[in-house]
Amino acid sequence: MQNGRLRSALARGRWVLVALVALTVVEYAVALVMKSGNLPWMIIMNLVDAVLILYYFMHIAQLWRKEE
Amino acid sequence: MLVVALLWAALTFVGEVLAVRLTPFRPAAAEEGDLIDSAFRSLTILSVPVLAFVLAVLAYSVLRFRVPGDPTQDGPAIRTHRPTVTTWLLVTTGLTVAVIIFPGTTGLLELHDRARHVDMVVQVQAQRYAWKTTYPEYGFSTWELVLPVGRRVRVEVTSTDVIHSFWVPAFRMKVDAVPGLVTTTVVTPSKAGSFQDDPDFRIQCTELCGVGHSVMRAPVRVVELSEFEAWVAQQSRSQ
Amino acid sequence: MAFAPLLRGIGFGAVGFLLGSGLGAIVRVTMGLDPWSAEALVVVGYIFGLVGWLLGVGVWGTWAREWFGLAARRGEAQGWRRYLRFSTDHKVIGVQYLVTFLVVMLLGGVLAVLMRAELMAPGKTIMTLNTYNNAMSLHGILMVAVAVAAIIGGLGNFLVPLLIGAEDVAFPRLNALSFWVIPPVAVLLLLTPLMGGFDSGWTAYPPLSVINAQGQTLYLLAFITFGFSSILGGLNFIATVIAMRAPGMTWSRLPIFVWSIFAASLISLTATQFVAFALLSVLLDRVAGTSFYDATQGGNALLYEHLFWFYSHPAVYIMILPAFGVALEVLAHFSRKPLFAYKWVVGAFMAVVGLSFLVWAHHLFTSGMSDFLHLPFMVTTELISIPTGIVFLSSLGTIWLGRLWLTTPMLFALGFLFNFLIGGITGIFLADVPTDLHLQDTYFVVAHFHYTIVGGEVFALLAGVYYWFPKLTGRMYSERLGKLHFWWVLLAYNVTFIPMFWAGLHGMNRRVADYSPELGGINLFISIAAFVLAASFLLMLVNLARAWVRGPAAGANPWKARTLEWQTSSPPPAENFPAEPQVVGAPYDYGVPGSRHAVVAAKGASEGEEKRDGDAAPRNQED
Amino acid sequence: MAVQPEALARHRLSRMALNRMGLWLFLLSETFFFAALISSRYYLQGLARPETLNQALGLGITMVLLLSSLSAYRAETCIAHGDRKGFQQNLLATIALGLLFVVGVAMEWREAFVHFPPNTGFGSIFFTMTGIHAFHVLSGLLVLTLVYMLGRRGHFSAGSSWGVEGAVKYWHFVDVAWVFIYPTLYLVT
Repeated sequence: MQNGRLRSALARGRWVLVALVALTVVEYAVALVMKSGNLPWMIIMNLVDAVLILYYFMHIAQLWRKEE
Repeated sequence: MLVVALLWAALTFVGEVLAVRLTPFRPAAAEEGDLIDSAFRSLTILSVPVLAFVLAVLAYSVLRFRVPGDPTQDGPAIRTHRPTVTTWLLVTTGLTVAVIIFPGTTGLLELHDRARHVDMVVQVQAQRYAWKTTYPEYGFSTWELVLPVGRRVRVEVTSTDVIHSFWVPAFRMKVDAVPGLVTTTVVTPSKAGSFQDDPDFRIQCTELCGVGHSVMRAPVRVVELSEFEAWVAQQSRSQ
Repeated sequence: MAFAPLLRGIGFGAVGFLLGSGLGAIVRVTMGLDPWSAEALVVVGYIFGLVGWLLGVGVWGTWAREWFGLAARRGEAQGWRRYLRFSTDHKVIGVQYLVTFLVVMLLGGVLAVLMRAELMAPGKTIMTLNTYNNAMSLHGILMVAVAVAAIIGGLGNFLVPLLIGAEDVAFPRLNALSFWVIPPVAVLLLLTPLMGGFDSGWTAYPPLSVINAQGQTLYLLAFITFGFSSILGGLNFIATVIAMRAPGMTWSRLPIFVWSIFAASLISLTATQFVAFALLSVLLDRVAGTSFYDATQGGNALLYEHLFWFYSHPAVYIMILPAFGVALEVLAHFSRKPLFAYKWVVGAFMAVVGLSFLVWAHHLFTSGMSDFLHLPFMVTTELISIPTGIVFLSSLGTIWLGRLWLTTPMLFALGFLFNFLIGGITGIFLADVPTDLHLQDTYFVVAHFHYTIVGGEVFALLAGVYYWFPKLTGRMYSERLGKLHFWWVLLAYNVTFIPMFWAGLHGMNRRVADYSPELGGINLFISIAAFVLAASFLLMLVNLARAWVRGPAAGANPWKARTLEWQTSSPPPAENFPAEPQVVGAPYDYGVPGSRHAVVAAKGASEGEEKRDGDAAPRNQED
Repeated sequence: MAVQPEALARHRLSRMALNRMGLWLFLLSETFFFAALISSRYYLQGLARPETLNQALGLGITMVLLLSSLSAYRAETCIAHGDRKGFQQNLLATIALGLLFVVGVAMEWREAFVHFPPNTGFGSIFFTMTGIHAFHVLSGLLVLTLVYMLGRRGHFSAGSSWGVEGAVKYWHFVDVAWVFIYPTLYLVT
C-alpha cells in the first residue's frame, strides 16, 4: 500500500519531467524557426513550465489545503 | 455643524484671497512658464477648500470635544456612517479626477502640442560643471544661452559624464541631461531679460552631479530678435 | 561578560573580513589581475565579515548548530544584558530597534544641523562643497533608514505579537537576525568618510555613483544589507499576522496598527528586491567591470532610476502606512470612540499597497523617459489621494463627537494629521506633470517629503513612543514636558519647513551647498528655525531617559485602553500573557454597553476567574 | 522564563506549515529579484543577442537542471514514504547534477569572456544573470549537502522531513528561475 503510493508518486514525477523536457525542446525549436516575435510564445511556455514545477514538484496546493 | 460650516467658509475665504492675491513666484519669462504658473495657481485654488475643511473640523473637534483631565465616559459608539462615507468618497474621487483632467492632462497635452512645431533648435551639452550651448543652424558654440523673444525653441540636452538636469527658473522648464541620450524641452521666451538683472535667468543644474553641483550655472539672456541676429552674426565672425 | 556576544561577533567578524579579503586577493591573482584593489577586497571581505559577525553574535549558538546536527544553546539573560545579545524575544528586539534608530535619528539630526549651518549664508560658511555633499548624502540615508525601520522594527516588533495575543512572532530567530544585521550597516555608513565618503545622495544615481569616491562601495553594501533586514522583517510580520493570531482574533478584529504593519510588510517583502538589484548593478559596475551604466558600452542610466524608484516610491508607503496605523490607533483610544469606518481604512491600506507598485515613474517626469509614460503615471499617482483621503475621513470621523483626552500621544496624532495634510496636498503639485517640471528637484520637493516623513511619520512615531512608553518600560513620562515638547516641535517644525516651499518656487534647487545670493535671507531664517527644532529633541530625550530610570510606575493600563497589549503587565512578561487570550469582540468598541475585546485569564486561574479588559474604564452611556 | 521558539506552534498552524509559509514568502520575494534582472535585460538590450552564444551548451545545462529537479522530487517523495535509501541516492544524484550544471555554466563563461566580456552591453546582463543564478545554485547545493550529511547521520523520517522539504523546494525554485532565464538569454527574438 505504502509502496504503491510511493511508486505512483515517482511515476508522476517522471511524467512531469517528460513534459518539461518536451516543452524545452519545443521552445528551442520555436526559437530556431521563428526568427522574430517569439517572445509571447516563450512566455506562455515558460508559464506552463513554472506551473508544472510549482504544482507537482513544489506542492503549492499545500498552502491552501487544510492540515491533516 | 453650523459652526464648522462657518469656520470652513471663513477659512476658505481667507485662503482663497491669499491664494489669488499673493503670487508665490516671480513672473515667468516663457509662455510655457506662464502655463505652469497658472497650473500651480489652479491647484492652489482647488486645494484651499480641502485644507480649510480638514482644519475646520480638526480645530472645532479639539476645542469642542476635549475633556479636561481623565475621561470618565466613553463617546458615542459610532462605528461608521454610510452617507458620510459615500459622500466623502464621491467628493474625493471627483476632486481627484478633476485635478487629473485639469490642470494635469490639459497642461500635459498643451505642452506636448507645443513640442510639435518649433522655430529653432539649440543643443545644450552638460559636463561637470559647465553648460555648453551650440546653435546648429549657425554652427557655433558658446557658454551662455542666448534666445530671442517670441521664437519657440527646442532645447536638445545631453551630457558627457554623469546625469545633470537643465533648468532655467525663469522659464520653469526642466529636463535631465543623461549621458548617451538626447532629451528635449521646448521653451518660448516671452520677455527680455538677463542673468545680470535677474538671477532666475540662469541654467541651473538640478540633478546632483558631484562636488560642483551647486555652482553649475550658466547665464541666460533673452533678447529681441534683431539683437539676437546681431549677436549671431558677431559670434559667427569670431569663431 | 555582558559584552561577550558582542565581542565574539566583532572577533568573528574581523576574522571573516580578513579571510574574505584574502580569498578575494587570491581569486584576483588567479584571474591574472593586480591583487590589490581596495574596493573589490572590501566587498568580499565584508560579505565574509558579515557572516562572521552574525555567527559570533549568536546565530551559531542559538541556530546554526542545528544545521550540523548539534543541539542549539539557549538561555536568555536578564535585565539590560538582554539587549546586548541575540535575544529572540520580540519585545527585546523591539527595544533594540527603537533605541538603535533613535540614536541613528539623532546622528542624522546632527548632520542636518551642520547642513543648515552651512546654508545659513551663501558662499562657504563652515564646510567645503564636497563635505556638504557627503554630509547631505549621509543625512539622507540615515534618515531613510530611520523612517523605514523605526516604527516597523521598533514599535511593530514590540507590539504586533501583543496586539494579536501571540507569545512571539512566527520566526523569532529570523527576527533577531533581521535586527543584528543592522549594526554592520551603521558601521559601514559611518566608515564611509575613511574611503572618501559618498556624494551621490541616498538615491545614488549612476554614472555618478559608479565613478565617485570608494566610500560609495561601502554605502552600496550597507543599503543592500539593510534591504535584506527589511525583507526578513516583512516576511516575519506577514507570517505572524496570518498564523499567530489568538483564538477569535479574526481579520475584522485586528487592531488597525497591525493592519498597517501587515500592509507595509507586503511592500517591503517584495519591492525591496528591486532596490537590492539596482544597488548591486552599480556595485558590479564599480568592482566587477560590467557596464550597466556606461553609455559608451550600451548602458543606460535610466534603468537604474526605474529599478530604484520601483522600490523607493513604495518605500514611502512602508514608512507612512505604519504611521497611519499608529495615528489611528491613538486617535481611537483617546477619543474613546470606535475607529470610524474601520473596514474602509483596511481597504484603503490595501489599495495603497496595490497602487504603490504603479506609481514609481512619477519621479522620472523630467528624466527624459518616453513621453507616453507621463500621463499614466500622473493618473495612478493622483489616484493615491483617494485611499489617503479615507484615512483622513476615519481620523476626523473618530474625533468627531468623541471625548478627546488631549495627552501627549493624542497631541502628536493630531499634529500628524495637520502636517500630513500639508504634505499630501503639496504632493498633488508634484504628481501633476506641468507643475512638476518646475518643482522637481527644488526645495519644494524637500519641503514636501519632509512634511510627509518628518511632519507625518516622525510625528506618528513620537505619538507611538509616548503612547506605548509605559508599556515598554513600565514607567510614566512627564506629561508636562511631553506637551511642551509637542508644541515646541509643532511650531519649530512648521516654521522651518513652510519657507522651504517658497524657496523652491524661487529657484532654490535641492542638494546644494551653495545658492544664489538673493536666497540668503530665507535660508538664514530656515536655519535658525531648524536649530530651534533640533533642540526640542533634547527635551524629549531628557523626559524619556529620566522617566525610564525613575519615573512613577505606570501600571498595566494607564490609558484605560481596550486592546490586548494593555491587558498584561507593564512591561509584559516573557510569555506576554498569563494565559492565551480569547478574543471575543472588536478592538475599539468604546461606548458599546457590555462589549469586550478579549478575555485574558489571570495568572494561575485558568478557569473561573477572568479579568475583563479595560475594567477601569467606566462605560456609561450618556445618550 | 524565556519562550522557546518551538513552543509557538500551538496556534492555528503547525510549526511545519508555518515554516512552509515562511519559505514560500521568501521565494515570492526572490521572484521580484529575478523579475528585476529579467526586465533589465529587455530594458538595456531589447531582444538583441550575440550570434556567438553557445546554444547547444545552453540547452544542455537546462536539461541537466530539469533532471536535477526530478531527482530532488524523488528524494523528497522517498523520505516522505519512509524510503531512506531512495532518499539518499536521489539526493546525491541531485547534488551531482547541480555540480554538473555549475561546470556547464563555467564552460559557458569561458567562451563568453572571449565573445562578449562583462564590460559589453550583453555581457553585463549575461554574466550578471547567470552569475546570480549560479550563486543560487551554489547556495542550494550547500543546503542539499547539509541535508545529505544530516540524512546520513539518521536525521529525517517519514513524519519529520521539513529540512528535506525546504531544501528541495528551494532547489525547485532555482529551477523555475532558470526556466525563465534560459529563454530570456538564449531564445527570445
